[in-house]
Amino acid sequence: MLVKDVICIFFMLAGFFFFTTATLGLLRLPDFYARLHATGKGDTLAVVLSLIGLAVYHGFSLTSAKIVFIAVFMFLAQPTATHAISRAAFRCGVQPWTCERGVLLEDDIAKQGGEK
Amino acid sequence: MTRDSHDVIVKTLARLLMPFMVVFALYVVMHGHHSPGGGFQGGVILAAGFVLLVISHGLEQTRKRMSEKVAEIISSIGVLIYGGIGVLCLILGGNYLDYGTLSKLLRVTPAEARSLGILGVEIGVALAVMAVMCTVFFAIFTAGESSQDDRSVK
Amino acid sequence: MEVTLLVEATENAFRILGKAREHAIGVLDTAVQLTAEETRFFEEKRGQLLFTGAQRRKTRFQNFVGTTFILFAFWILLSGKFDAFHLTLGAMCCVLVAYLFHDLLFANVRVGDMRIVVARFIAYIPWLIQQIVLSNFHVAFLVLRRKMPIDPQIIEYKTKLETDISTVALANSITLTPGTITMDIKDGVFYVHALDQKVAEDLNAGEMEDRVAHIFMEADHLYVQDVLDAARIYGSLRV
Amino acid sequence: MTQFFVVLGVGMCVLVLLCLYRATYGPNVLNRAAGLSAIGTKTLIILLLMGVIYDRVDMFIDISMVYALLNFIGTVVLAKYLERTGEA
Repeated sequence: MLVKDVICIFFMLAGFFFFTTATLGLLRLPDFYARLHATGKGDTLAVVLSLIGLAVYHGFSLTSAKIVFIAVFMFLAQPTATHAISRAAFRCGVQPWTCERGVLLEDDIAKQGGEK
Repeated sequence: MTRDSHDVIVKTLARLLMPFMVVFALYVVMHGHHSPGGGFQGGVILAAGFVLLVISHGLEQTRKRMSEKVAEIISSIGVLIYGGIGVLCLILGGNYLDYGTLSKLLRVTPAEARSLGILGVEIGVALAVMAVMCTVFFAIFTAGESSQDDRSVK
Repeated sequence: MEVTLLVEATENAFRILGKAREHAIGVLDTAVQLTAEETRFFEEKRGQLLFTGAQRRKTRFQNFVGTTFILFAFWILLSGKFDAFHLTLGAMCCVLVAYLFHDLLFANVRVGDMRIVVARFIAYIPWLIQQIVLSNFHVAFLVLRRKMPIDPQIIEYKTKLETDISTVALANSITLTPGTITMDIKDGVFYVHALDQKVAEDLNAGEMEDRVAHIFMEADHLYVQDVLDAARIYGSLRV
Repeated sequence: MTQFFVVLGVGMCVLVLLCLYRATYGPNVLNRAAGLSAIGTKTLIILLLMGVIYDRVDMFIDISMVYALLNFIGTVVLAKYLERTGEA
Protein backbone atom coordinates (compact mmCIF):
# COMPACT_ATOMS: atom_id res chain seq x y z
CA MET A 1 0.00 0.00 0.00
CA LEU A 2 1.58 3.21 -1.14
CA VAL A 3 1.23 6.64 0.40
CA LYS A 4 -0.42 7.74 -2.83
CA ASP A 5 -3.12 5.10 -2.44
CA VAL A 6 -3.79 6.09 1.16
CA ILE A 7 -4.22 9.74 0.21
CA CYS A 8 -6.47 8.74 -2.68
CA ILE A 9 -8.63 6.51 -0.47
CA PHE A 10 -8.92 9.25 2.15
CA PHE A 11 -10.04 11.85 -0.38
CA MET A 12 -12.44 9.50 -2.15
CA LEU A 13 -14.06 8.38 1.09
CA ALA A 14 -14.45 12.00 2.22
CA GLY A 15 -16.03 12.80 -1.12
CA PHE A 16 -18.33 9.81 -0.84
CA PHE A 17 -19.36 10.88 2.67
CA PHE A 18 -20.31 14.37 1.47
CA PHE A 19 -22.11 12.91 -1.55
CA THR A 20 -24.14 10.79 0.85
CA THR A 21 -25.05 13.72 3.07
CA ALA A 22 -25.96 15.81 0.03
CA THR A 23 -28.22 13.06 -1.29
CA LEU A 24 -29.86 12.52 2.08
CA GLY A 25 -30.38 16.26 2.32
CA LEU A 26 -31.95 16.26 -1.12
CA LEU A 27 -34.36 13.58 0.07
CA ARG A 28 -35.07 14.73 3.62
CA LEU A 29 -35.12 18.52 3.76
CA PRO A 30 -38.56 20.07 3.76
CA ASP A 31 -38.63 22.41 0.77
CA PHE A 32 -36.99 23.27 -2.49
CA TYR A 33 -34.60 25.97 -1.28
CA ALA A 34 -33.38 23.88 1.65
CA ARG A 35 -32.71 21.00 -0.75
CA LEU A 36 -30.65 23.36 -2.88
CA HIS A 37 -28.59 24.09 0.22
CA ALA A 38 -27.74 20.42 0.41
CA THR A 39 -26.89 19.84 -3.25
CA GLY A 40 -25.25 23.17 -3.97
CA LYS A 41 -22.73 22.90 -1.17
CA GLY A 42 -22.42 19.16 -0.74
CA ASP A 43 -21.94 18.27 -4.38
CA THR A 44 -19.38 21.01 -4.94
CA LEU A 45 -17.06 19.90 -2.19
CA ALA A 46 -17.66 16.19 -2.86
CA VAL A 47 -16.89 16.45 -6.57
CA VAL A 48 -13.76 18.47 -5.91
CA LEU A 49 -12.56 16.02 -3.24
CA SER A 50 -13.21 12.98 -5.44
CA LEU A 51 -11.46 14.55 -8.40
CA ILE A 52 -8.45 15.46 -6.26
CA GLY A 53 -8.31 11.87 -5.05
CA LEU A 54 -8.37 10.53 -8.60
CA ALA A 55 -5.71 13.02 -9.70
CA VAL A 56 -3.46 11.93 -6.84
CA TYR A 57 -4.00 8.28 -7.76
CA HIS A 58 -3.18 8.89 -11.40
CA GLY A 59 0.09 10.61 -10.60
CA PHE A 60 1.67 13.63 -12.22
CA SER A 61 0.66 13.78 -15.87
CA LEU A 62 -1.36 15.74 -18.39
CA THR A 63 -4.45 13.69 -17.55
CA SER A 64 -4.22 14.77 -13.91
CA ALA A 65 -4.02 18.35 -15.11
CA LYS A 66 -7.25 17.76 -17.01
CA ILE A 67 -8.86 16.32 -13.88
CA VAL A 68 -7.79 19.40 -11.92
CA PHE A 69 -9.26 21.55 -14.67
CA ILE A 70 -12.60 19.74 -14.31
CA ALA A 71 -12.40 20.36 -10.55
CA VAL A 72 -11.89 24.09 -11.11
CA PHE A 73 -14.74 24.14 -13.59
CA MET A 74 -17.12 22.37 -11.20
CA PHE A 75 -16.05 24.72 -8.42
CA LEU A 76 -17.23 27.64 -10.57
CA ALA A 77 -20.21 26.01 -12.26
CA GLN A 78 -21.98 24.29 -9.40
CA PRO A 79 -22.81 27.44 -7.37
CA THR A 80 -23.85 29.15 -10.59
CA ALA A 81 -26.26 26.36 -11.49
CA THR A 82 -27.64 26.44 -7.95
CA HIS A 83 -28.14 30.17 -8.21
CA ALA A 84 -29.84 29.83 -11.61
CA ILE A 85 -32.39 27.30 -10.34
CA SER A 86 -33.10 29.20 -7.13
CA ARG A 87 -33.49 32.42 -9.09
CA ALA A 88 -36.01 30.73 -11.35
CA ALA A 89 -37.96 29.57 -8.29
CA PHE A 90 -37.76 33.02 -6.68
CA ARG A 91 -38.96 34.77 -9.83
CA CYS A 92 -41.77 32.24 -10.17
CA GLY A 93 -42.92 33.14 -6.67
CA VAL A 94 -42.24 29.87 -4.89
CA GLN A 95 -42.53 30.65 -1.18
CA PRO A 96 -39.96 29.13 1.18
CA TRP A 97 -41.01 26.72 3.89
CA THR A 98 -41.09 28.35 7.31
CA CYS A 99 -41.58 27.06 10.81
CA GLU A 100 -45.01 28.63 11.12
CA ARG A 101 -46.39 26.77 8.16
CA GLY A 102 -44.56 23.53 8.86
CA VAL A 103 -43.79 21.80 12.10
CA LEU A 104 -43.20 24.32 14.85
CA LEU A 105 -39.82 23.66 16.34
CA GLU A 106 -38.73 24.68 19.79
CA ASP A 107 -36.42 27.60 20.28
CA ASP A 108 -33.51 25.79 21.86
CA ILE A 109 -33.30 23.28 19.03
CA ALA A 110 -33.17 26.12 16.53
CA LYS A 111 -30.38 27.73 18.55
CA GLN A 112 -28.40 24.50 18.51
CA GLY A 113 -28.67 24.42 14.74
CA GLY A 114 -27.47 27.99 14.53
CA GLU A 115 -24.38 27.40 16.59
CA LYS A 116 -22.92 24.90 14.19
CA MET B 1 -37.93 37.18 -24.53
CA THR B 2 -35.15 38.65 -26.58
CA ARG B 3 -34.09 41.27 -24.06
CA ASP B 4 -31.18 40.86 -21.70
CA SER B 5 -32.03 38.77 -18.71
CA HIS B 6 -29.71 40.81 -16.42
CA ASP B 7 -28.47 37.79 -14.55
CA VAL B 8 -24.97 38.91 -13.69
CA ILE B 9 -23.67 35.57 -12.47
CA VAL B 10 -24.68 33.40 -15.41
CA LYS B 11 -23.66 36.18 -17.78
CA THR B 12 -20.17 36.47 -16.34
CA LEU B 13 -19.62 32.75 -16.15
CA ALA B 14 -20.79 32.29 -19.74
CA ARG B 15 -18.44 35.07 -20.79
CA LEU B 16 -15.50 33.39 -19.11
CA LEU B 17 -16.43 29.90 -20.26
CA MET B 18 -17.31 30.49 -23.91
CA PRO B 19 -13.80 30.65 -25.50
CA PHE B 20 -12.66 27.58 -23.59
CA MET B 21 -15.76 25.70 -24.63
CA VAL B 22 -15.21 26.50 -28.30
CA VAL B 23 -11.55 25.47 -28.08
CA PHE B 24 -12.59 22.23 -26.40
CA ALA B 25 -15.12 21.55 -29.16
CA LEU B 26 -12.45 22.17 -31.78
CA TYR B 27 -10.17 19.77 -29.90
CA VAL B 28 -12.88 17.12 -29.97
CA VAL B 29 -13.30 17.65 -33.72
CA MET B 30 -9.59 17.66 -34.55
CA HIS B 31 -8.65 14.65 -32.43
CA GLY B 32 -11.56 12.51 -33.57
CA HIS B 33 -9.23 9.74 -34.76
CA HIS B 34 -7.25 9.50 -31.49
CA SER B 35 -9.91 9.88 -28.81
CA PRO B 36 -13.68 9.57 -28.45
CA GLY B 37 -15.40 12.25 -30.41
CA GLY B 38 -15.48 13.53 -33.91
CA GLY B 39 -17.53 15.79 -36.06
CA PHE B 40 -20.96 15.21 -34.56
CA GLN B 41 -19.91 15.54 -30.93
CA GLY B 42 -17.76 18.60 -31.56
CA GLY B 43 -20.54 20.25 -33.52
CA VAL B 44 -22.98 19.64 -30.70
CA ILE B 45 -20.59 21.16 -28.14
CA LEU B 46 -20.13 24.20 -30.39
CA ALA B 47 -23.89 24.57 -30.67
CA ALA B 48 -24.20 24.21 -26.88
CA GLY B 49 -21.79 27.11 -26.52
CA PHE B 50 -24.01 29.27 -28.67
CA VAL B 51 -27.07 28.15 -26.71
CA LEU B 52 -25.34 29.28 -23.51
CA LEU B 53 -24.52 32.60 -25.16
CA VAL B 54 -28.16 33.11 -26.18
CA ILE B 55 -29.36 32.21 -22.69
CA SER B 56 -26.97 34.53 -20.90
CA HIS B 57 -26.43 37.47 -23.24
CA GLY B 58 -29.73 37.55 -25.09
CA LEU B 59 -30.54 37.01 -28.74
CA GLU B 60 -29.33 40.39 -29.98
CA GLN B 61 -25.79 39.95 -28.71
CA THR B 62 -25.60 36.49 -30.20
CA ARG B 63 -26.85 37.62 -33.60
CA LYS B 64 -23.72 39.77 -33.90
CA ARG B 65 -21.65 36.57 -33.92
CA MET B 66 -24.04 34.03 -35.42
CA SER B 67 -27.25 35.01 -37.14
CA GLU B 68 -29.72 32.77 -38.91
CA LYS B 69 -28.41 33.74 -42.32
CA VAL B 70 -24.81 32.97 -41.35
CA ALA B 71 -25.95 29.63 -39.89
CA GLU B 72 -27.62 28.71 -43.17
CA ILE B 73 -24.50 29.59 -45.14
CA ILE B 74 -22.25 27.66 -42.74
CA SER B 75 -24.43 24.56 -42.90
CA SER B 76 -24.25 24.65 -46.71
CA ILE B 77 -20.48 25.06 -46.55
CA GLY B 78 -20.20 22.07 -44.21
CA VAL B 79 -22.20 19.83 -46.49
CA LEU B 80 -20.16 21.14 -49.43
CA ILE B 81 -16.89 20.21 -47.70
CA TYR B 82 -18.17 16.73 -46.88
CA GLY B 83 -19.56 16.04 -50.32
CA GLY B 84 -16.69 17.77 -52.08
CA ILE B 85 -14.08 15.54 -50.51
CA GLY B 86 -16.14 12.48 -51.41
CA VAL B 87 -16.61 13.58 -55.01
CA LEU B 88 -12.93 14.50 -55.22
CA CYS B 89 -12.07 10.93 -54.32
CA LEU B 90 -14.52 9.75 -56.98
CA ILE B 91 -12.89 11.99 -59.59
CA LEU B 92 -9.40 10.77 -58.67
CA GLY B 93 -10.43 7.22 -59.48
CA GLY B 94 -11.42 5.71 -56.14
CA ASN B 95 -14.71 5.06 -54.41
CA TYR B 96 -16.82 7.72 -52.72
CA LEU B 97 -14.88 8.94 -49.62
CA ASP B 98 -11.94 6.68 -50.44
CA TYR B 99 -9.31 8.97 -48.92
CA GLY B 100 -6.34 6.93 -50.11
CA THR B 101 -6.63 8.36 -53.59
CA LEU B 102 -6.11 11.88 -52.25
CA SER B 103 -2.41 11.06 -51.88
CA LYS B 104 -1.86 11.94 -55.55
CA LEU B 105 -3.27 15.40 -54.99
CA LEU B 106 -1.64 16.16 -51.63
CA ARG B 107 1.71 14.51 -52.43
CA VAL B 108 1.82 12.46 -49.21
CA THR B 109 1.69 8.75 -48.44
CA PRO B 110 -1.78 7.11 -48.59
CA ALA B 111 -1.87 6.67 -44.80
CA GLU B 112 -1.33 10.37 -44.17
CA ALA B 113 -3.81 11.17 -46.91
CA ARG B 114 -6.42 9.04 -45.08
CA SER B 115 -5.77 10.96 -41.86
CA LEU B 116 -6.06 14.33 -43.56
CA GLY B 117 -9.15 13.27 -45.49
CA ILE B 118 -10.92 12.14 -42.32
CA LEU B 119 -9.96 15.43 -40.67
CA GLY B 120 -11.50 17.39 -43.55
CA VAL B 121 -14.68 15.35 -43.50
CA GLU B 122 -14.99 15.80 -39.75
CA ILE B 123 -14.58 19.57 -40.03
CA GLY B 124 -17.34 19.60 -42.62
CA VAL B 125 -19.63 17.48 -40.46
CA ALA B 126 -18.93 19.64 -37.39
CA LEU B 127 -19.75 22.85 -39.28
CA ALA B 128 -22.98 21.40 -40.66
CA VAL B 129 -24.10 19.97 -37.30
CA MET B 130 -23.28 23.21 -35.45
CA ALA B 131 -25.12 25.38 -37.94
CA VAL B 132 -28.18 23.15 -38.09
CA MET B 133 -28.39 22.90 -34.29
CA CYS B 134 -28.11 26.68 -34.02
CA THR B 135 -30.84 27.11 -36.62
CA VAL B 136 -33.12 24.71 -34.76
CA PHE B 137 -32.46 26.46 -31.46
CA PHE B 138 -33.06 29.91 -32.92
CA ALA B 139 -36.29 28.71 -34.49
CA ILE B 140 -37.50 27.28 -31.19
CA PHE B 141 -36.35 30.26 -29.16
CA THR B 142 -38.05 32.84 -31.33
CA ALA B 143 -41.15 30.61 -31.63
CA GLY B 144 -40.85 30.40 -35.39
CA GLU B 145 -40.91 34.15 -36.03
CA SER B 146 -38.63 35.47 -38.76
CA SER B 147 -35.35 37.00 -37.71
CA GLN B 148 -36.09 40.47 -39.12
CA ASP B 149 -39.34 40.99 -37.26
CA ASP B 150 -38.10 41.44 -33.72
CA ARG B 151 -41.00 43.31 -32.25
CA SER B 152 -43.49 40.59 -32.80
CA VAL B 153 -41.44 38.48 -30.38
CA LYS B 154 -42.31 39.66 -26.93
CA MET C 1 -46.03 123.52 -34.28
CA GLU C 2 -44.99 121.44 -37.23
CA VAL C 3 -41.35 122.00 -36.39
CA THR C 4 -41.82 120.67 -32.87
CA LEU C 5 -43.67 117.65 -34.29
CA LEU C 6 -40.85 117.08 -36.73
CA VAL C 7 -38.27 117.34 -33.97
CA GLU C 8 -40.23 114.91 -31.79
CA ALA C 9 -40.58 112.47 -34.64
CA THR C 10 -36.84 112.68 -35.37
CA GLU C 11 -36.05 112.09 -31.69
CA ASN C 12 -38.37 109.12 -31.61
CA ALA C 13 -36.74 107.74 -34.70
CA PHE C 14 -33.28 108.14 -33.19
CA ARG C 15 -34.40 106.51 -29.95
CA ILE C 16 -35.85 103.56 -31.82
CA LEU C 17 -32.69 103.28 -33.87
CA GLY C 18 -30.57 103.29 -30.72
CA LYS C 19 -32.68 100.55 -29.17
CA ALA C 20 -32.41 98.54 -32.35
CA ARG C 21 -28.64 98.95 -32.30
CA GLU C 22 -28.45 97.77 -28.72
CA HIS C 23 -30.59 94.77 -29.61
CA ALA C 24 -28.45 94.01 -32.60
CA ILE C 25 -25.27 94.19 -30.53
CA GLY C 26 -26.79 91.88 -27.94
CA VAL C 27 -27.85 89.37 -30.55
CA LEU C 28 -24.46 89.43 -32.20
CA ASP C 29 -22.72 88.94 -28.88
CA THR C 30 -24.91 85.96 -28.08
CA ALA C 31 -24.28 84.52 -31.51
CA VAL C 32 -20.54 84.86 -31.10
CA GLN C 33 -20.70 83.28 -27.68
CA LEU C 34 -22.80 80.40 -28.94
CA THR C 35 -20.50 79.79 -31.86
CA ALA C 36 -17.46 79.72 -29.62
CA GLU C 37 -19.15 77.32 -27.23
CA GLU C 38 -20.22 75.12 -30.08
CA THR C 39 -16.75 75.02 -31.55
CA ARG C 40 -15.25 74.16 -28.20
CA PHE C 41 -17.85 71.47 -27.63
CA PHE C 42 -17.15 69.89 -30.97
CA GLU C 43 -13.43 70.04 -30.42
CA GLU C 44 -13.79 68.35 -27.06
CA LYS C 45 -16.07 65.75 -28.55
CA ARG C 46 -13.61 65.03 -31.31
CA GLY C 47 -10.73 64.69 -28.89
CA GLN C 48 -12.79 62.40 -26.74
CA LEU C 49 -13.74 60.24 -29.68
CA LEU C 50 -10.14 60.07 -30.84
CA PHE C 51 -9.06 59.18 -27.31
CA THR C 52 -11.62 56.43 -26.74
CA GLY C 53 -11.05 55.07 -30.23
CA ALA C 54 -7.31 54.77 -29.69
CA GLN C 55 -7.82 53.25 -26.27
CA ARG C 56 -10.34 50.77 -27.60
CA ARG C 57 -8.06 49.70 -30.41
CA LYS C 58 -5.16 49.25 -28.01
CA THR C 59 -7.14 47.24 -25.47
CA ARG C 60 -8.69 45.19 -28.23
CA PHE C 61 -5.29 44.16 -29.49
CA GLN C 62 -4.12 43.38 -25.96
CA ASN C 63 -7.22 41.28 -25.36
CA PHE C 64 -6.68 39.41 -28.60
CA VAL C 65 -3.07 38.53 -27.77
CA GLY C 66 -3.87 37.57 -24.18
CA THR C 67 -6.82 35.40 -25.20
CA THR C 68 -4.72 33.66 -27.83
CA PHE C 69 -1.99 32.73 -25.35
CA ILE C 70 -4.41 31.49 -22.70
CA LEU C 71 -6.33 29.42 -25.23
CA PHE C 72 -3.15 27.96 -26.65
CA ALA C 73 -2.06 26.85 -23.18
CA PHE C 74 -5.49 25.26 -22.76
CA TRP C 75 -5.13 23.51 -26.13
CA ILE C 76 -1.77 22.04 -25.12
CA LEU C 77 -3.33 20.84 -21.85
CA LEU C 78 -6.11 19.15 -23.81
CA SER C 79 -4.17 17.79 -26.73
CA GLY C 80 -1.02 16.29 -25.21
CA LYS C 81 0.51 15.86 -28.67
CA PHE C 82 3.60 17.90 -29.40
CA ASP C 83 4.25 17.18 -33.08
CA ALA C 84 4.30 20.07 -35.52
CA PHE C 85 1.01 19.18 -37.23
CA HIS C 86 -1.13 19.22 -34.10
CA LEU C 87 0.56 22.32 -32.70
CA THR C 88 -0.06 24.20 -35.96
CA LEU C 89 -3.66 23.05 -35.95
CA GLY C 90 -4.03 24.25 -32.37
CA ALA C 91 -2.46 27.62 -33.10
CA MET C 92 -4.84 28.13 -36.02
CA CYS C 93 -7.86 27.18 -33.90
CA CYS C 94 -6.77 29.46 -31.06
CA VAL C 95 -6.21 32.47 -33.33
CA LEU C 96 -9.61 31.90 -34.94
CA VAL C 97 -11.42 31.60 -31.61
CA ALA C 98 -9.55 34.57 -30.14
CA TYR C 99 -10.49 36.64 -33.18
CA LEU C 100 -14.15 35.71 -32.75
CA PHE C 101 -14.34 36.00 -28.95
CA HIS C 102 -11.64 38.50 -27.97
CA ASP C 103 -14.13 40.74 -26.17
CA LEU C 104 -15.55 38.05 -23.91
CA LEU C 105 -12.70 36.89 -21.70
CA PHE C 106 -11.37 40.27 -20.60
CA ALA C 107 -14.49 42.44 -20.64
CA ASN C 108 -14.50 45.02 -17.82
CA VAL C 109 -11.04 44.05 -16.64
CA ARG C 110 -8.49 46.69 -15.73
CA VAL C 111 -5.22 45.35 -17.02
CA GLY C 112 -2.96 47.44 -14.81
CA ASP C 113 -3.61 45.74 -11.47
CA MET C 114 -4.21 42.22 -12.71
CA ARG C 115 -1.25 40.77 -10.80
CA ILE C 116 -2.34 42.12 -7.43
CA VAL C 117 -5.87 40.82 -7.98
CA VAL C 118 -4.61 37.33 -8.79
CA ALA C 119 -2.28 37.28 -5.77
CA ARG C 120 -5.01 38.45 -3.43
CA PHE C 121 -7.49 35.98 -4.89
CA ILE C 122 -5.07 33.11 -4.25
CA ALA C 123 -4.70 34.36 -0.68
CA TYR C 124 -8.50 34.37 -0.39
CA ILE C 125 -8.95 30.73 -1.44
CA PRO C 126 -7.84 29.01 1.81
CA TRP C 127 -10.38 30.97 3.83
CA LEU C 128 -13.05 30.02 1.28
CA ILE C 129 -12.13 26.33 1.45
CA GLN C 130 -12.35 26.44 5.22
CA GLN C 131 -15.83 27.99 4.92
CA ILE C 132 -16.91 25.33 2.40
CA VAL C 133 -15.81 22.49 4.66
CA LEU C 134 -17.63 24.12 7.57
CA SER C 135 -20.77 24.48 5.48
CA ASN C 136 -20.62 20.83 4.45
CA PHE C 137 -20.37 19.75 8.07
CA HIS C 138 -23.30 22.04 8.77
CA VAL C 139 -25.37 20.27 6.12
CA ALA C 140 -24.24 16.85 7.35
CA PHE C 141 -25.14 17.82 10.91
CA LEU C 142 -28.58 18.99 9.78
CA VAL C 143 -29.31 15.93 7.72
CA LEU C 144 -28.11 13.27 10.13
CA ARG C 145 -30.26 14.55 12.99
CA ARG C 146 -33.68 13.06 13.39
CA LYS C 147 -35.34 16.44 13.82
CA MET C 148 -33.90 19.10 11.56
CA PRO C 149 -33.42 22.37 13.42
CA ILE C 150 -33.98 24.90 10.67
CA ASP C 151 -35.77 28.23 10.50
CA PRO C 152 -35.57 29.36 6.87
CA GLN C 153 -35.95 33.00 5.96
CA ILE C 154 -35.20 35.37 3.11
CA ILE C 155 -33.01 38.35 3.91
CA GLU C 156 -32.10 41.33 1.77
CA TYR C 157 -28.48 42.35 1.71
CA LYS C 158 -27.36 45.65 0.24
CA THR C 159 -23.90 45.55 -1.28
CA LYS C 160 -21.41 48.28 -2.13
CA LEU C 161 -19.62 46.32 -4.84
CA GLU C 162 -19.88 47.68 -8.35
CA THR C 163 -18.21 45.56 -11.01
CA ASP C 164 -19.56 42.31 -12.42
CA ILE C 165 -16.73 40.07 -11.43
CA SER C 166 -16.67 41.07 -7.78
CA THR C 167 -20.45 40.68 -7.57
CA VAL C 168 -20.11 37.19 -8.98
CA ALA C 169 -17.32 36.33 -6.55
CA LEU C 170 -19.39 37.54 -3.61
CA ALA C 171 -22.54 35.74 -4.78
CA ASN C 172 -20.78 32.43 -5.30
CA SER C 173 -18.98 32.80 -1.97
CA ILE C 174 -22.33 33.39 -0.28
CA THR C 175 -23.69 30.27 -1.94
CA LEU C 176 -20.75 28.20 -0.74
CA THR C 177 -20.61 29.42 2.86
CA PRO C 178 -22.71 27.80 5.61
CA GLY C 179 -26.44 28.17 5.53
CA THR C 180 -26.91 30.75 2.78
CA ILE C 181 -27.62 30.74 -0.95
CA THR C 182 -27.95 33.72 -3.25
CA MET C 183 -31.38 33.70 -4.80
CA ASP C 184 -31.51 36.89 -6.80
CA ILE C 185 -29.59 40.08 -7.50
CA LYS C 186 -31.53 43.24 -8.31
CA ASP C 187 -29.73 46.59 -8.52
CA GLY C 188 -27.06 45.69 -6.02
CA VAL C 189 -29.45 44.08 -3.53
CA PHE C 190 -28.85 40.42 -2.81
CA TYR C 191 -31.85 38.29 -1.87
CA VAL C 192 -30.35 35.56 0.27
CA HIS C 193 -32.08 32.43 1.57
CA ALA C 194 -30.72 31.70 5.03
CA LEU C 195 -31.33 28.51 6.97
CA ASP C 196 -31.52 30.16 10.38
CA GLN C 197 -31.15 33.44 12.26
CA LYS C 198 -27.50 33.05 13.16
CA VAL C 199 -26.12 32.78 9.63
CA ALA C 200 -28.24 35.74 8.58
CA GLU C 201 -26.61 37.84 11.29
CA ASP C 202 -23.19 36.58 10.23
CA LEU C 203 -23.85 37.70 6.67
CA ASN C 204 -25.09 41.12 7.74
CA ALA C 205 -21.84 41.65 9.66
CA GLY C 206 -20.27 41.94 6.21
CA GLU C 207 -16.93 40.22 6.74
CA MET C 208 -17.07 38.40 3.43
CA GLU C 209 -17.95 41.53 1.50
CA ASP C 210 -14.92 43.30 2.95
CA ARG C 211 -12.68 40.45 1.90
CA VAL C 212 -14.06 40.42 -1.67
CA ALA C 213 -13.83 44.21 -1.89
CA HIS C 214 -10.23 43.96 -0.76
CA ILE C 215 -9.44 41.43 -3.50
CA PHE C 216 -10.87 43.47 -6.34
CA MET C 217 -9.77 46.80 -4.79
CA GLU C 218 -13.19 48.36 -4.73
CA ALA C 219 -14.98 51.00 -2.74
CA ASP C 220 -11.83 52.35 -1.12
CA HIS C 221 -9.27 52.29 -3.86
CA LEU C 222 -8.20 54.75 -6.55
CA TYR C 223 -7.10 53.17 -9.78
CA VAL C 224 -3.72 54.86 -10.13
CA GLN C 225 -2.68 52.72 -13.07
CA ASP C 226 -5.79 53.69 -14.96
CA VAL C 227 -5.08 57.40 -14.59
CA LEU C 228 -1.48 56.93 -15.69
CA ASP C 229 -2.51 54.96 -18.78
CA ALA C 230 -5.08 57.55 -19.81
CA ALA C 231 -2.62 60.44 -19.30
CA ARG C 232 -0.02 58.80 -21.51
CA ILE C 233 -2.38 58.11 -24.38
CA TYR C 234 -3.95 61.55 -24.20
CA GLY C 235 -0.55 63.27 -24.15
CA SER C 236 0.65 61.41 -27.22
CA LEU C 237 -2.52 62.39 -29.03
CA ARG C 238 -2.26 66.10 -28.21
CA VAL C 239 1.35 66.39 -29.38
CA MET D 1 -7.15 -0.92 -5.27
CA THR D 2 -9.47 -1.80 -8.16
CA GLN D 3 -11.86 -3.44 -5.73
CA PHE D 4 -12.04 -0.21 -3.76
CA PHE D 5 -12.97 1.71 -6.90
CA VAL D 6 -15.58 -0.88 -7.85
CA VAL D 7 -17.19 -0.69 -4.41
CA LEU D 8 -17.12 3.09 -4.54
CA GLY D 9 -18.71 3.04 -8.00
CA VAL D 10 -21.50 0.78 -6.79
CA GLY D 11 -22.08 3.10 -3.83
CA MET D 12 -22.32 6.03 -6.24
CA CYS D 13 -24.87 4.13 -8.29
CA VAL D 14 -26.97 3.64 -5.14
CA LEU D 15 -26.78 7.38 -4.50
CA VAL D 16 -27.88 8.01 -8.09
CA LEU D 17 -30.90 5.78 -7.47
CA LEU D 18 -31.73 7.77 -4.36
CA CYS D 19 -31.49 11.00 -6.34
CA LEU D 20 -33.69 9.44 -8.99
CA TYR D 21 -36.47 9.36 -6.43
CA ARG D 22 -36.38 13.16 -6.21
CA ALA D 23 -36.06 13.45 -9.98
CA THR D 24 -39.10 11.24 -10.53
CA TYR D 25 -41.50 12.04 -7.70
CA GLY D 26 -40.36 15.61 -7.01
CA PRO D 27 -43.40 17.74 -6.22
CA ASN D 28 -42.72 20.11 -9.10
CA VAL D 29 -40.41 20.75 -12.02
CA LEU D 30 -37.84 22.70 -10.01
CA ASN D 31 -37.28 19.80 -7.63
CA ARG D 32 -36.82 17.53 -10.61
CA ALA D 33 -34.27 19.91 -12.09
CA ALA D 34 -32.31 19.92 -8.82
CA GLY D 35 -32.39 16.11 -8.73
CA LEU D 36 -31.18 15.88 -12.32
CA SER D 37 -28.31 18.23 -11.61
CA ALA D 38 -27.28 16.11 -8.63
CA ILE D 39 -27.43 12.96 -10.77
CA GLY D 40 -25.20 14.64 -13.36
CA THR D 41 -22.45 15.42 -10.88
CA LYS D 42 -22.47 11.86 -9.57
CA THR D 43 -22.38 10.45 -13.10
CA LEU D 44 -19.26 12.51 -13.77
CA ILE D 45 -17.46 10.73 -10.94
CA ILE D 46 -18.82 7.33 -12.00
CA LEU D 47 -17.45 7.85 -15.52
CA LEU D 48 -14.02 8.68 -14.15
CA LEU D 49 -14.12 5.63 -11.86
CA MET D 50 -14.95 3.48 -14.88
CA GLY D 51 -11.96 4.98 -16.64
CA VAL D 52 -9.70 4.08 -13.72
CA ILE D 53 -11.11 0.55 -13.51
CA TYR D 54 -10.66 -0.13 -17.23
CA ASP D 55 -7.32 1.71 -17.23
CA ARG D 56 -8.37 4.14 -19.94
CA VAL D 57 -8.54 7.40 -18.00
CA ASP D 58 -7.24 9.46 -20.92
CA MET D 59 -10.28 8.36 -22.91
CA PHE D 60 -12.92 8.72 -20.23
CA ILE D 61 -11.66 12.13 -19.09
CA ASP D 62 -12.90 13.72 -22.31
CA ILE D 63 -16.31 12.14 -21.93
CA SER D 64 -16.63 13.29 -18.35
CA MET D 65 -15.54 16.80 -19.32
CA VAL D 66 -18.28 16.92 -21.94
CA TYR D 67 -20.69 15.55 -19.37
CA ALA D 68 -19.81 18.26 -16.83
CA LEU D 69 -20.19 20.95 -19.48
CA LEU D 70 -23.53 19.70 -20.80
CA ASN D 71 -24.87 19.14 -17.28
CA PHE D 72 -24.15 22.75 -16.39
CA ILE D 73 -25.60 24.11 -19.63
CA GLY D 74 -28.67 21.90 -19.35
CA THR D 75 -29.39 23.03 -15.81
CA VAL D 76 -28.99 26.70 -16.66
CA VAL D 77 -31.13 26.44 -19.79
CA LEU D 78 -33.85 24.58 -17.90
CA ALA D 79 -33.79 27.20 -15.14
CA LYS D 80 -34.02 30.05 -17.66
CA TYR D 81 -36.89 28.33 -19.45
CA LEU D 82 -38.83 27.85 -16.22
CA GLU D 83 -38.14 31.44 -15.22
CA ARG D 84 -39.40 32.75 -18.54
CA THR D 85 -42.58 30.73 -18.66
CA GLY D 86 -43.28 31.33 -14.98
CA GLU D 87 -44.56 27.81 -14.33
CA ALA D 88 -42.92 26.26 -11.35
